[in-house]
Amino acid sequence: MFSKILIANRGEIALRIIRACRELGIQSVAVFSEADRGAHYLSLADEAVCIGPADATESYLNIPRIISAAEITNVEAIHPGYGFLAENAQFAEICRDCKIHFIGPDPEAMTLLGDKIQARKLAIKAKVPVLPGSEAPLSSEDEAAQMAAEIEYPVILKAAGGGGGRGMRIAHNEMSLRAAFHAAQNEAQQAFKNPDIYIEKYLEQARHVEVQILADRVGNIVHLWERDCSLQRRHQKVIEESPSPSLSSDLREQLCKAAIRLAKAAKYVNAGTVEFLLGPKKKFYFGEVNTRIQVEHPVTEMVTGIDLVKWQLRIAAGEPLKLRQKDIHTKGHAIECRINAEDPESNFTPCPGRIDTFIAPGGPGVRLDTHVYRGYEISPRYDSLIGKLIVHKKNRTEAIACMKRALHEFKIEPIKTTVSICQEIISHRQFVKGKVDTGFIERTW
Amino acid sequence: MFSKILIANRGEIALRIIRACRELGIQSVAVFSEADRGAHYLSLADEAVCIGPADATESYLNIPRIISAAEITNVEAIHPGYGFLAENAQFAEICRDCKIHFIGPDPEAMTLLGDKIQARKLAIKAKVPVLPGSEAPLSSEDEAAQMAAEIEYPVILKAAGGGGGRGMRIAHNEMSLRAAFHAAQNEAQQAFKNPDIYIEKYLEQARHVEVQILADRVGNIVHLWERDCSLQRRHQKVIEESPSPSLSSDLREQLCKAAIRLAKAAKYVNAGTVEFLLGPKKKFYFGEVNTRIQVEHPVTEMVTGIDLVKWQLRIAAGEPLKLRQKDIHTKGHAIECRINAEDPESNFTPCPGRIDTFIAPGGPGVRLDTHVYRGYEISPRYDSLIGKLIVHKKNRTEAIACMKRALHEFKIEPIKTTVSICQEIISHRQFVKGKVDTGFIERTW
Amino acid sequence: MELDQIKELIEMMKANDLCELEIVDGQTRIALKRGSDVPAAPVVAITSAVMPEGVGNVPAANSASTGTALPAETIRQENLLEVTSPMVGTYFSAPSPNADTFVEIGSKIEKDQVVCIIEAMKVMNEIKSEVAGTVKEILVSNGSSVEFGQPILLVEP
Amino acid sequence: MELDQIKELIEMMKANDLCELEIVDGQTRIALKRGSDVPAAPVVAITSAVMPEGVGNVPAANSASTGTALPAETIRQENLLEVTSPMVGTYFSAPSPNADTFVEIGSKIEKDQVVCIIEAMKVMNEIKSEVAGTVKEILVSNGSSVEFGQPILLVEP
Repeated sequence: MFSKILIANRGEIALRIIRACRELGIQSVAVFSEADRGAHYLSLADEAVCIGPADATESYLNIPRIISAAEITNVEAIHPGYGFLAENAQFAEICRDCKIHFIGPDPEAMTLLGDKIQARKLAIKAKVPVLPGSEAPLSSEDEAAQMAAEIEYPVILKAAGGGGGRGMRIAHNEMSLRAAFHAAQNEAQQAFKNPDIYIEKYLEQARHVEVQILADRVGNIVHLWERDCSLQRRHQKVIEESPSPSLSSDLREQLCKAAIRLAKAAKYVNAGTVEFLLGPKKKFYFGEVNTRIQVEHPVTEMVTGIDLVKWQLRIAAGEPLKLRQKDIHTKGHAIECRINAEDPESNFTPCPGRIDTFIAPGGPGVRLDTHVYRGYEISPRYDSLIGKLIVHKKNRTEAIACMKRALHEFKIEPIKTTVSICQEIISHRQFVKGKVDTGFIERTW
Repeated sequence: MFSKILIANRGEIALRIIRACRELGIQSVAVFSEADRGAHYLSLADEAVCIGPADATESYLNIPRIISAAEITNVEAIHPGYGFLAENAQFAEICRDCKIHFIGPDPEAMTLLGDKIQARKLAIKAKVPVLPGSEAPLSSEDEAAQMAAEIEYPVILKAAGGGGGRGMRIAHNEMSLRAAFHAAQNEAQQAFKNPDIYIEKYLEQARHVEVQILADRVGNIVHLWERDCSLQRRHQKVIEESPSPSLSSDLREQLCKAAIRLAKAAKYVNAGTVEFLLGPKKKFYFGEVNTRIQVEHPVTEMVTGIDLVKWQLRIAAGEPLKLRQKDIHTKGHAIECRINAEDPESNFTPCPGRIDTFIAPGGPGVRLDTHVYRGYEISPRYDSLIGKLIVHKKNRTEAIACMKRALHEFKIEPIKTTVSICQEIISHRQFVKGKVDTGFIERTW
Repeated sequence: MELDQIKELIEMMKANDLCELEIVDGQTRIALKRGSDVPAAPVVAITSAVMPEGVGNVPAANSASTGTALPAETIRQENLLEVTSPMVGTYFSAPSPNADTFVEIGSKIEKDQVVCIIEAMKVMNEIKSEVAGTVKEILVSNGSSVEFGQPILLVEP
Repeated sequence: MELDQIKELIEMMKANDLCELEIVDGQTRIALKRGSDVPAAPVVAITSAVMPEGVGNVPAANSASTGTALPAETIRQENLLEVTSPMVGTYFSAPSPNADTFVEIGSKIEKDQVVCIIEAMKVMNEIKSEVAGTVKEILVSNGSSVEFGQPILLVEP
C-alpha cells in the first residue's frame, strides 16, 4: 500500500479522501489555492501545500503546479477526486511519466471513454444497448437533419469531448435542430476544446440509473449494484438513491452485467460508473462512463458496506480485489441529498458567503460529508456543493422519513441552500411513489 | 401508535427521542427548565413547555410539573429517557394513574428490579449466576464482617436502593470493611433515600458486559446481543462497544439466554439491559438490571440495524414485537465514545461554558448524537455528557481506525472535553488487544 | 468579572465618550451601550449570554401549544410589573365557572392577593400576586395553558 | 484581557479618532464604539481575524512539509518588502551548486533582477524580483521546498 499520497482536489471530496487515508494509515498531502487557505479540512491532512491563487486554472487545474507539489512532498500517488483534473487523461499520463501513480484508470481507458462517440461504439461492440444515433461526429447541419429524420424526433445533440450535461441540446423538430447545431458545436468547443458533436434519439421521461464498478489490475471486476439519479436539474443531479425504486430484479441484473461487459471491453481499472437511461418501457440504454469517483458514491457505500475510496487506493497500489461478486449485496435503502449554496427561490443562483449558523443533523441512520462549519466562507469561485447528507435505513419508506427529519434539523445561515428544495422534493407524492424522471424537477418547480 | 408524546428529559437523549418521533410521525412535546431555554433541540420538537427553574428538583425531577405539562399538552405517553425520573417507579405509577402511558416497564417490574437485593434473589431463582453475597439487607457491621469472612475478601458493599456505581465501597480486609460500612449506609440513604446495603464478593479485573433486551406486552421477548462497557472511570462508562471482544460464541449465547430468563422472571416489558460481570476465568455473574434506555444504546443499534427508541415507542403503544430472535444478528463492530465536558487533565472536573468552536467529525461509518453546537452554553447544573460519537465498521480493527480519525477531526473549544482521553484510550495497546477490565482506566491514567 | 471592574469600564466609557462596548472573554460577555439612543441615564446591559448564539432566532421555544400568549420576551410598556405563573398548568380567571373573576383590567391589587387559579394535576392552585398596583392587562385567556414563568398580568405599581 | 489594556485601547482610539474597534483573539473578543454614530471621522476597523473564525488557531495549514519557513502571516519589520515564490517547487539560491548565490544579505537588487531559481517539474525557473532595494533577510534555505506565495526575501526599499 502507499505510504503517502497527494490529493489534487478541494472541499468535501478532499476531506473524504483524507478520511480514507487516515483510516488506512496513509499520509495525505492536501493542496490548496489561496482562497482555501485556513480551511479546517486542510489541517486534517498530514501536510498542506499552497499551489496558487484562487483562480482554478492557476491552482486546482494547473498540472505543473500539482505535479511540482507532488514532487516536493515526495508522494507515491495522486488522487484526483472528481471534477478538476479527474477525467483529464493527459494529467494521468503526466503522472505516469513522472512515476507517480494516478488513482484512477489508465490514460488509455480514460481517452477511449472520454470520447463519447468512441464509448458509444464500444458499447455496441460489448452488446450494451445504445439509443439510435450517429457513429461518427456530425459533419454538417444537413447530416444532422438527415439522421434526425431517420431516428425520429425528439433528438439530442451531445458533445463528443465530454459529458456531465454540458453542451447538450434537445431538438423536437428540424427547425430547432438546425438552430441548435452550431450553438452545440460552439459550446462543445468551449467546454471541452473539441467541437465534435453527435446525435442520438432523445428519450423523454427517462430515468437515470448508473452502475458502480470496481476492477483491479489482474482482471477481477465486480459491480456494486446501481444508483438512481433521476432527480436532476439542468442535467445536474440533486438527489440520488440506491437501490433504484424502478428496477425489477431481472432488469437490475441485466443492467449490472451490461456495465461489467462494457468495463471489460474498455480494459477498465479502478472505480468507475456506467450510466444508463431507463426508458418508460423499462428498456435501458448506455449513456456514458465516468472514469472517477462520483459525488454520489456514498449511497453505494451505505447499502453495500464497502468503502469505495479505500478500494480506489488499494487498487491503484496494485492490490487485488478481495471482493467476490456473490458476496456483494445491498442492504436497506440509502438516499443522498446534495446541499448546495444556491438559492432555490432565485433560480438556483450560487449563494456564496460566510456561514454564521451551522447546526448539522445527526443521530441514527445519518451520514454527513461536508468540509464546512460555522465560520466557513464559501468562495464564489468553486462548485457550490457544500455537503452531502446521506441516510441509510431498512427500507425506502424509513429512509425517506429519516431524510425528512434530518433536513428539518439542518440549519445553515445566512446563506441560502438547497435544503429547502430537497425537503419539498422528498415530501412530493411522486418522489414517495418512486415515480420521477429526469425532467421531474424542471416540470414541477 | 401514539399520536403525541412528552419527553421528560433534556439534552442529547431528548433529541434522540424527538428524532424517533419525527421519523414515526409522532408529535413530540419537549419540556425544559429555564437553563435550557433557547436550545436548538427544543425547536425540533413540535411543542416545548417550560416547566420550572434550572434546579432539576424543580423541573426535570419534579413529577407534578411534568404531569401537568403532559396534561396541558394532551399527550398519550411520556418517555423518561435515562437519568432523572427514568427509573422512578413512583413516577411510572403516577403516569398510570393519570392514564398516561409510561414508555418503559410496568412500575411493578421497576420496583422489583430497582431493589438490588430483590433483583439478586430473582436472578438466583432464574438460575442466573450471582456472586456470593447476602440475600437480605445487612443489619450490622458485625454481620457484614461475618459474611465477608465467609465469602472472602475483597468484598463490595452496595446500596439496595439503586445502582449505577453510587454508594459502592470496596473492602480488602475487615478494617476497611468496618470503616466503610456506615459511610456506605449514609451514601445509600442520601442517594436513594434507602439506607439498606448488602455485600457481595468483589471481582477484580472483571469486564462489564451487558445484554440488551426487548419485550412486548404479549410475551414476546428477544435479546439484541451484548455491549462491552468495561472501560469505566469511577463506575462511569467511558467507551462502549459491541460485540464484546472477550466472549466466545458459546459464552455469548449463555449470557444472552440468562438475560432473557431474568427478564421473563421479572415480567419485564419494553427495552431493558441486564448487566453482568465477566470474571477472569470467563465466568459471568449477574450485576443489575437497568429498566430504561441506556446512554450506550447506539452501539447495539449500529450492529443490529434495529432502532431501540422506536421499539420502545411501539411496545408502549401495545404493538407486538415483530422481531424474531433468529433474525437478530450483529453485523460488523461498533464503538461509542462518550464526549463529556470534563477536563481529563484536572481529574475530570466538569468544564461548563460556552462552545465557541464546534467542528464535528463525519463521513463514512460515523454517527454523532449530540444536542450541542457552536454557541451552545453548557450548564454546570446537569450531566456533563455533551455528545456520543459512534462508529460502525466491518470489524473491530477498522472501527478503531475510524474512531481514531473521527476523534482527531473533532474540535470543541474552548471547553475541555474527554475527546483527548478517548484518543489515548483508543490508541492504547491494551485496548487494541481487547484486554481491558473495569479498573484499566484508573490504573493507567 | 467583578462589579467594580464593570463600574470602571462604565467610567471609562463616560470619560472617553464611548457609546458601545463589548467584551467576550471565554464565557464572560459584557455589552455596554451609552447615550444617544436613550436620553438621560446610561442604559447598561450586562448579559452573560442568556441565549446561546447561533440559535439566534429560535423563539422562546415553541411555547405551550394551546394558543397561549408567548412568554413576554418583547419589551413591555415601561414601568409595568409582571405577575408570572409559578407552574405549568391551566389558567382560570375565576374560582368557579359562574363566579366573578379574581381581577379585571383596572382592578387594584395588593401583594399576596389571589389573582387567578392554575390547575395542575387536578389541584386548583391559588396564585398570589407578588406585586401591588393596578391591573393594566390580562395576558392569558380563561382556560388556556400556561407554562412556568409565563406572564399573566401586567400591573402598574 | 486586563482593564489596563482596554484603557490603553481606548486611549489609542481617542488619540487616533477611531470610532469603532473590534479585536478577536482566540476566545477573547473586544468591541468598542466611540462617539455617537458620527459621520465625519473615517471609520477604521482593526481586525485580526485573518482566519475564518471558528477555526481559531489552525495554522496557515500545516505548510509544506520539508521544514520550510511558514508563510509570513506574522507582521514583519515595518517597511520591508517581500519577494514571494510565484510557484510550488524547490528553492535554489545559486544557478549551479558551485556558483555564487544570486543574492546575499546586503545585496542591492533591482526590479526584474533574478534572485533565485525555483525548480518545478525538472524545469529551473529564474525568479525575478518585483521590488528594488537591499536584501535584509533570506527566509528559505538552499534546496528546500517552497509553496505558492511563500516569502523568500525581505528587502528594504
